[in-house]
Amino acid sequence: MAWTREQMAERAARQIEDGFYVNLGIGIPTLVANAVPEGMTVSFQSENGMLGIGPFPYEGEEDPDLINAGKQTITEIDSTSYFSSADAFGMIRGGHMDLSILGSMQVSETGDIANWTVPGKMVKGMGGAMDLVAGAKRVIVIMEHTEKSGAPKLLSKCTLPLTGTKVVDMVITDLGVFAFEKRGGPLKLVELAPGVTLEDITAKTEAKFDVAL
Amino acid sequence: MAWTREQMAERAARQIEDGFYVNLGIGIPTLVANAVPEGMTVSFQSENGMLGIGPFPYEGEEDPDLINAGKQTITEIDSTSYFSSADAFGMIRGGHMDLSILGSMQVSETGDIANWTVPGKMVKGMGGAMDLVAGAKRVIVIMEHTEKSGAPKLLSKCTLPLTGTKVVDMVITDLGVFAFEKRGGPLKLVELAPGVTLEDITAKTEAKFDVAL
Amino acid sequence: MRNKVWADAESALDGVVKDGMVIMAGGFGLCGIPENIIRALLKAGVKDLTFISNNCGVDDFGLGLLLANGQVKKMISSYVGENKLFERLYLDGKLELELNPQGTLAERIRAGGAGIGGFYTKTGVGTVVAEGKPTREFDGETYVLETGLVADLAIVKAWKGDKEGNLIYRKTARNFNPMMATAGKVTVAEVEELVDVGGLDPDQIHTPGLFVDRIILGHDYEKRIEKVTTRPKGAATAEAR
Amino acid sequence: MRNKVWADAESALDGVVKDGMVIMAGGFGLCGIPENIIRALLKAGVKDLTFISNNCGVDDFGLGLLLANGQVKKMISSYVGENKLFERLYLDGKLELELNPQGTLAERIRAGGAGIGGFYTKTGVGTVVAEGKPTREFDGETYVLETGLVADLAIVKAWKGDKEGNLIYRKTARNFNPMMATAGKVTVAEVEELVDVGGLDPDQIHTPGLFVDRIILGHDYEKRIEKVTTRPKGAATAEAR
Repeated sequence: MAWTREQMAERAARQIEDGFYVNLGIGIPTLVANAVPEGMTVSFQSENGMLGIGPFPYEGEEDPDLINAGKQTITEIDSTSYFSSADAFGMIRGGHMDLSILGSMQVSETGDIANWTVPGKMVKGMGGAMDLVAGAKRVIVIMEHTEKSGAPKLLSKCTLPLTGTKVVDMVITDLGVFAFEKRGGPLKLVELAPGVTLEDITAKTEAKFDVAL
Repeated sequence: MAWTREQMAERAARQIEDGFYVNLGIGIPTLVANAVPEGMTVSFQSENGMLGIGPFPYEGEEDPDLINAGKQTITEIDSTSYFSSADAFGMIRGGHMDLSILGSMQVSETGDIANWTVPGKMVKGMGGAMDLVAGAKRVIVIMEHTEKSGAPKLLSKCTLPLTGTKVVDMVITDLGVFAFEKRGGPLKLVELAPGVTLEDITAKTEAKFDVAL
Repeated sequence: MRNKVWADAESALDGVVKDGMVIMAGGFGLCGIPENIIRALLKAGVKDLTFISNNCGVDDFGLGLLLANGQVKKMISSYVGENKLFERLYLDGKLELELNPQGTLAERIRAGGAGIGGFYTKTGVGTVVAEGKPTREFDGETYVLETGLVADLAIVKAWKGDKEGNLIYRKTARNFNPMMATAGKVTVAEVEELVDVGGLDPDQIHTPGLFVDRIILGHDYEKRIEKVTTRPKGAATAEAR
Repeated sequence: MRNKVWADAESALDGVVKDGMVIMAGGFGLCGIPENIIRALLKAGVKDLTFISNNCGVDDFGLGLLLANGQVKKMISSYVGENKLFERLYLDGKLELELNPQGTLAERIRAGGAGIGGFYTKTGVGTVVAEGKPTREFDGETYVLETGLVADLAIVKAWKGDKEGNLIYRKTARNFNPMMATAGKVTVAEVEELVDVGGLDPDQIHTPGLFVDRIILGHDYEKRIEKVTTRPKGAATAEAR
């Protein structure tokens, strides 16, 4: 029984430590904010220029001058600070973010990540993804284990244009959790979703991995 | 009859245009602020992190958090803004200062300047001088025409360690005014102090110069 | 006497804009964009413009208006995915596009304004972004060289400004505006509130007036929101993003 | 729960300082220096320190106190001309000195904090500062490569701070403090006023709390002035500098 989106987000939230500064990508990673254990102080950054993100505003209280990197309306909290996008990426590039959690299309067994474009389809742009994977102290990817077609997304080598090389520390899919012993590999399977067998996950994974359940 | 320090400063002030942003070095350049013609809006920058410098404070009203680059107590004015030293030098290096007026020990006929150290004597450091000569749109030097020994300071080539190369636009001494047609030369004598003859100034100048009085 | 205040965006652009120029435009998505100046550019009708801007607005707002009017030749951006017209023009070969990582774009603009010719970043190493660019090792890690960016004109939006051009931004509407203000050969700013010199706290000015050549009091701000996300009154206060 | 507030400078340095470490110290001259933390370093007695600081205080104040106490091995500065003891130690070969142009020093620190491995500047080209360093042409002009600087510890002084470590500086006491706060592996801040989280305007924070690991409320500030320059009451209001 594979994990739901919420369960994947909860599993990622368990990697967050008290006091962490964290940047969350769009999609499933957004759900991680709701899964942070009570009693922890965790600050979320938005790379357009904000640290300390609050909940969505109440209906009718949206402020057009207050949006996150996904362009959604948000609110500020007591600890919030605002700064320029240059300063926001100085924070990211300078290694001051404890953790970046992103979605992805592909991850390789050496920790390469491809999550910004599919050639032949429209080029939307990489936004801040390349900066985040190059700069954050730890990078966790949350993604479905396979394409809708069933094609694996954890590959020996990414086939899509890369976002960064040897940057991923952990991959959480609906089927299990993989960790890189150190940046660049080797890749290890460290946890299976309930009801998922080693045979299941091996059949759906192209990347070579050690088993350390 | 050579110019006094105040007259040199006044001559330099005539190079300032309405609306200019100006950085003044210590020594004679400081006097330029008092010589700006009435009715002009001129803003002075201090490279420690301030734009819009007011007069010295009244006795007893000194603020230790408010000093200029010469570490003197000053005051703010209505248009003042404060910023970090990195931002202050971003302004300078980025070519946003219309004019930098500095003292110097030597200037060469190609516009090199040496004004920060004398080998064998104590090394004090260059402070912001190298940034200012490299970054300001125009660089004016105010200095005595010769050493106390009578040795010329306008030279064919500087003998002291350089602050910058091909950066000086104008040199104002107690004997006259020299301008560089463009950065790097040629050097032209454009004005004599009252009572100073071409023969006088030629005898006291090692640098080759054209005469354009 | 120095005078930087102009009556409106149209007059502030007078003598400044021309065909083929490179313009930096502040804003992230539709947040903190210079709405008045964009309208004036539309009216001025200048063509073959290159815009350096993180995004390109949406189909019917922001820089999307200039795109629809055929005034844009090239975009230097990090993300242009909110705009269907953009997609069509690009696929038809009618629009050039240079994509930069968002942090690299922000830093290139800062570098341009601060007289930094180029800088080394780890962002993009090993990707298409680094292709053809020099690399260098620092402390055993590979960095790629990116160059500073400047523009013929920078158009920025602030919250408050004074008549000297000192600017204060509000919340995340700050974004790219402060760096762009430093990197335009000419910088034109629009503000929601224009005060006399002395009306702003000198410790709290985000952009010193030196960077601003012309300033106008904007009007009729629409401040359109791209994605309204809310919670019902009385809902739990879970973090959102 | 994250707790960054420490009782005093001595306890805030506990477990953080050791012999031979590299420390960035904020301040310009004696303006905006972390007086309390400097006193605590004196008490801690750690030796062979390398300081990255624009100046080295004066003989009996600021970093000069640590110099007099034999704790300083090396200075990376732009100007050290206010200090006779410095001169004697340097000439006796008991002190190493690396001089940087002031703007290059400020930018190297910013680069270190912002993950920029190196940057190209025109400052110092053709001078002793550029000797042995790579150069590169941008738009026909020569630039020299300077590298980013980081430190084991950054000690900074702000005016107001909150318990999350958000900082606001006052007037020209800001100087090098904001960049240094970003470039220390550990950053300890002291403030004149410490408020609860929520007590500072989020738009007006100069240093986001993320950069500050430990914060203390300072006391007994002397705030010595190096050069008191005044005009008599009733004097003309000529510009000064």
